[in-house]
Amino acid sequence: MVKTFNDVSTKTYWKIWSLLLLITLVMMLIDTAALARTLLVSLLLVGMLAKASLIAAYFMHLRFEKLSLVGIVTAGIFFTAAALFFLIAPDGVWILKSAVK
Amino acid sequence: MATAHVLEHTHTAGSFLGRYIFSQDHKVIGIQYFLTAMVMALVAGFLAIMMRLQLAFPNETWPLLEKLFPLGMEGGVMKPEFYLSLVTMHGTLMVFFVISFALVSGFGNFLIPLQIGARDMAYPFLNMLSYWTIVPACLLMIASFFVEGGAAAAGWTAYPPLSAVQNAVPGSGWGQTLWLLAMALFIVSFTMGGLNYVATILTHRTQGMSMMRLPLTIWTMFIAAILALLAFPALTAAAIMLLFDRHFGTSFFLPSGLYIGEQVLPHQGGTPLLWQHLFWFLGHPEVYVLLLPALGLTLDIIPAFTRKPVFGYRVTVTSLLVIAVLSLIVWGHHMFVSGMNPYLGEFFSIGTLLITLPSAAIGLNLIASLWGGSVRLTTPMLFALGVIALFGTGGLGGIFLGNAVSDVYLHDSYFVVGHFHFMIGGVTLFGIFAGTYYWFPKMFGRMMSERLGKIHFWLSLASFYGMFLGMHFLGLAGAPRRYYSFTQFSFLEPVVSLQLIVTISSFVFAAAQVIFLLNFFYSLKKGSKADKNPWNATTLEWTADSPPPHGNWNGEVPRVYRWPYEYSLPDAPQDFTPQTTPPAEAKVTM
Amino acid sequence: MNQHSAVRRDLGGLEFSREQAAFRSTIGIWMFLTTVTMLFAAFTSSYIIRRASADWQEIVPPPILWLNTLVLIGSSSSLVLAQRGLRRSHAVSFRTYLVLSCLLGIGFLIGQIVCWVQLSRQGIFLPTNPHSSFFYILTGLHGLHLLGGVMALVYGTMKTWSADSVRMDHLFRVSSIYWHFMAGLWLYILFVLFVL
Amino acid sequence: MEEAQRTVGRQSVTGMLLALVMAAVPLVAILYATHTRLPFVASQHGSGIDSMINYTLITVGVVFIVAHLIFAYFIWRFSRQDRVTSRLASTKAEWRWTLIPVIVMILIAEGGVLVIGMPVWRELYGTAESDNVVTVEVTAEQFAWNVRYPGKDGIFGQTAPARIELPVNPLGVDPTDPNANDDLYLGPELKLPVNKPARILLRSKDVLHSFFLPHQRIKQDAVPGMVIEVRFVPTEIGEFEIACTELCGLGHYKMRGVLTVMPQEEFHRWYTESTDLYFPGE
Ligand code: HEA
Ligand code: HEA
Ligand code: CUA
Ligand SMILES: [Cu+2]
Repeated sequence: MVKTFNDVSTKTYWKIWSLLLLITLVMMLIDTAALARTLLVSLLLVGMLAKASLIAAYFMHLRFEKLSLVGIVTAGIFFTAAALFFLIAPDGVWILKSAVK
Repeated sequence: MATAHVLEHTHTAGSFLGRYIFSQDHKVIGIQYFLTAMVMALVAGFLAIMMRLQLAFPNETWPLLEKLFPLGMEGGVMKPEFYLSLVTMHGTLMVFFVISFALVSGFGNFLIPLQIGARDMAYPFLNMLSYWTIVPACLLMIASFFVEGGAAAAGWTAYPPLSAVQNAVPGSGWGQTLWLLAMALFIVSFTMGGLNYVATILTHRTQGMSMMRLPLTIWTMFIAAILALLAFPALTAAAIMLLFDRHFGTSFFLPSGLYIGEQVLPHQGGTPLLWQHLFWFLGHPEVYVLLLPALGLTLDIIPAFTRKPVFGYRVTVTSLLVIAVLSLIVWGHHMFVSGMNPYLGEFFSIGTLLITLPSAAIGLNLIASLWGGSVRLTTPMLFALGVIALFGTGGLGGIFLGNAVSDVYLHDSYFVVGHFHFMIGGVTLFGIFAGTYYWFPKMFGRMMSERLGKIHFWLSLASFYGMFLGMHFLGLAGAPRRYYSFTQFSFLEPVVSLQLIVTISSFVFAAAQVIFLLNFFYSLKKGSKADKNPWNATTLEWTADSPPPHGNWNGEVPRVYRWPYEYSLPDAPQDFTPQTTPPAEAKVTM
Repeated sequence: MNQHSAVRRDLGGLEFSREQAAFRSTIGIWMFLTTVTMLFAAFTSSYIIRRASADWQEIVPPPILWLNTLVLIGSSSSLVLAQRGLRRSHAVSFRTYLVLSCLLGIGFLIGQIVCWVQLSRQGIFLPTNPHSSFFYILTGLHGLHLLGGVMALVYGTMKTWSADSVRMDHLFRVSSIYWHFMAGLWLYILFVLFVL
Repeated sequence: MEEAQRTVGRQSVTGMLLALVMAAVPLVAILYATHTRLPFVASQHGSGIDSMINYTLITVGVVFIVAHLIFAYFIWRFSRQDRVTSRLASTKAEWRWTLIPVIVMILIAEGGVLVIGMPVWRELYGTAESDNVVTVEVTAEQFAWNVRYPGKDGIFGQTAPARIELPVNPLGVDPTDPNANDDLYLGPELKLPVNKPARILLRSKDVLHSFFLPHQRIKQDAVPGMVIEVRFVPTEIGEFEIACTELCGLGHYKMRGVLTVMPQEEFHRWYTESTDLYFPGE
């Protein structure tokens, strides 16, 4: 049986919300801590992703949308955005390498 | 219920203003777009003719033109910067304000609800808004010719620093700012249109109209709209950054140490290549946004005049989707020699040439659609056949360019100009003509003159080859594009004589378009009355009156029982079986 | 008008039995959010390229940003509660949370302006360095998008006293998707600007 | 209907005509082709580029001709029948036919670039270092080329745009830099020894330009803020033209330079004895 919107109690929302808050706080903490940058970035990335999917899943109640439609739309956006990003990024390095010294 | 509400709204005919000017009826909006495109075509075509005059007769004076452009044509002699404004505005207007308007916005708005069995678009108000957003955009573009410094002159690609620094070229002042603003308006409007197309096609299909029963026109409009939604924001971002670079001192595209106008500019650390990436991330999908609907119209027109289904409906839909996906990851083929990372060059080259596989499959389907048919060479059919030929030629030219190695030599040469005129100026323009002759009866309730139409076709076809086939060979000989004249280099001497052929052909082509316009407006008034289905076609729009009333169908929206290409069905009463024919009357194949 | 009754239709294997208009507005907002996503994806890619240059300087995020973030998340959460009130036909909680959500949204915008003022007091302006350019442009664009959302919310709030519940439901579906997306987008922007 | 869709008799004339035109298109193209020559090749990788172009010309040319002939035949043949003779192929058959264009395109498009193209691309952009190169700096500006050699020490004097002063210091070279003393400056004239790798450091002072050597099959954009390396080996002695192929403003069409390729000894003599110093005063 599919869960519908109304089955989620207020409690769940508060839980999610506090989880989000926690993640934000942790991120702020990490930001100030002197961690190695790569570690930091990857930690924060994980945090972001967790947060984004929580928001997407609950607040935007994607969970209750028709999943395949959402899948197609997000996959499409993701593919395009990733294409743009990953095909431009190598040029950043290259431009730096060939920059006028 | 909200939709019912919308319906009542479009049904109220209202005053003249509400019916023809601020109408929310998709048919009226479609025709408004179409007529706007026509006006812009006249402007952009006129600019092209002026360019051709200069290229063929570099030393002549044109006192008449001086009257029109006293600054650009001082003393009747064209200034180099004015030539560049002509090129820029010709390209921009043609791509965005002629072909996009007529093909995507014009035919799209007119045909989508009619062919899927809807009473209107999903958001009629948004639709009207989208039209009224491009009106100021058109005015801004035209006005830019008359501001200080003249119209934008950095090419339709607007590469910075040329487009970012006021002193770099005269058109880089107000002209470029207006260009950017007009493009921003265009993008806003196109986004509204795209939203509308996607939502309409997904939610407003009539009963029985499954996705695999959609006419190919609708498929191509659908894919084009999604492509536009995905690709256009990149130019929005780029335009915002360029405006900030131009007016607020940021440095997104401007590196340090630029020495322009005898002074060092204060900018730091930006890179012009970024603009190229963003522009072509839009620019390349954009050409398919224009190409696909042209192919869609063609694929719908051909079966009506071969009296048989198109060849390979499923293959075509698949190929269209593959083209759409690939077109998002090949933009770098415009940048092979731009100083981009050479590894990216290899990637983009291989990716670009992958697009030729689905494209060639569509090419084969187009040709094979004739096989075994009873070909009837009416004017729309002639133009549709023209589309096939031009698509083949232009596409095969693309193979030279998609190959990074040959593109080193051919980049920014007239070979490129020839290639893209075949595609973006040939396939699409011929597609528009085919569509116009075919759907004119539905739009206006009258037939266009076949005789004038045929003259229009033959003159256009012949002069088209005269103009743009020759350009490929100019390019092979090395002639660079955006040159004001070809007299400064001795290796270009063999090229000068070819320019004359091109120019003369362009006069013939322009004359042919005058015939078209005469035909159009004459038939509007005097054409023979058309009945509902003059071509004996099967798709839904032919079950509505010509022209269709508000709400498209009196009474109920028809129900669909079959795919749109049911021609010459054995045992059927006629050689065409409309999509609305129930299974009881003729067997359903798809 | 059979066409507009709730019809089952096949759409690439999907079945849609929900009311057509609701589906239509959901599609519309998702398509719009697609373009918004691509807009910010383009900025992100530009950011990556631009970051590689030698003149890159980090600006320090004014602390008020974190407060604003909390306010925005609060607004988002409050909207969820409002929506739940709507579903349960609980008019009082619906209105209260809705108004709260609007207020927090406006609060966020004001907070952003305060943040800009603080930055400019420090002598950090739009063209000061590439990081500040991106900061102003991204927060500015986000703010503009959010302003649109606030206006929709306020409009919706005013309408709660007059419109019928079916229309309300639509309006809220759409504007809440948009609103939550803006909250998510804000976190993404923060991430790009100060973490990446 | 009867009016619009002509009887077979009359329309087969139109069909014949269109078929003829379509069959004639490749003829016209061939005619053009026989009258067009690429400028002759004068560099090593240039023949690689030419063989790429020729491969494509021939293979694509065959597709072009065959497709047009088939197309013409179809128009002619099927505009003469008024009954449909073959209606719908099976979906399977349609997919099978698709193999033909796909295979053809894999062979001529992908195959061409992977087999013939990529080695040439690597030759052009590979970074294989060789000692025996002539290094030249070419700086583009609106609307001229500036050619500078590092001189006997092999090191360029430092440049900075803030020091640009016309006409004495067009590149902004630092006069106090000892490496600058022997820098040679030729304005728009590029001199290179034959059969010796040239390494060109391409720069731009203002906007985008593109360094086009038609005979050497070199085309490379000059991007402000970047130094882009261009490598090639000139193989013919003589004078050649340099053109600009990226829109750079109103003088774009006349941004001309000259490349002189000379025998190695002659180049060497010029290089060591030249008086074309960047700072002639010293
Ligand atoms: C509608 C527009 C359109 C279309 C569809 C295409 C299609 C293609 N284009 Fe084109 N292109 C442009 C518009 C278009 N282009 C424009 C406007 C520019 C210039 C922009 C500027 O710089 O100003 C450009 C520039 C351009 C470049 C950059 C050149 C340069 O600046 O150096 C390249 C390089 O790869 C390229 C490649 C291709 C390829 C591989 C295809 C492929 O998709 C083609 C695939 C098609 C086929 C392979 C044909 C298959 C058909 C058959 C086989 C049937 C044959 C039948 C008969 C002959 C009857 N194009
Ligand atoms: C959509 C595309 C389109 C079309 C149709 C055309 C049409 C023509 N183009 Fe265009 N051209 C471009 C797109 C197009 N062009 C682009 C993108 C560039 C690059 C710009 C740049 O470098 O920045 C370019 C550049 C370009 C150049 C290169 C300039 C240079 O590099 O120096 C030349 C040179 O001859 C040229 C010539 C012509 C000619 C003679 C026509 C003739 O065909 C024109 C004749 C047409 C008419 C007289 C009007 C046509 C139609 C009607 C009146 C009917 C309208 C009806 C409806 C719309 C329903 N064009
Ligand atoms: Cu320099 Cu064009
Ligand atoms: Cu392209």
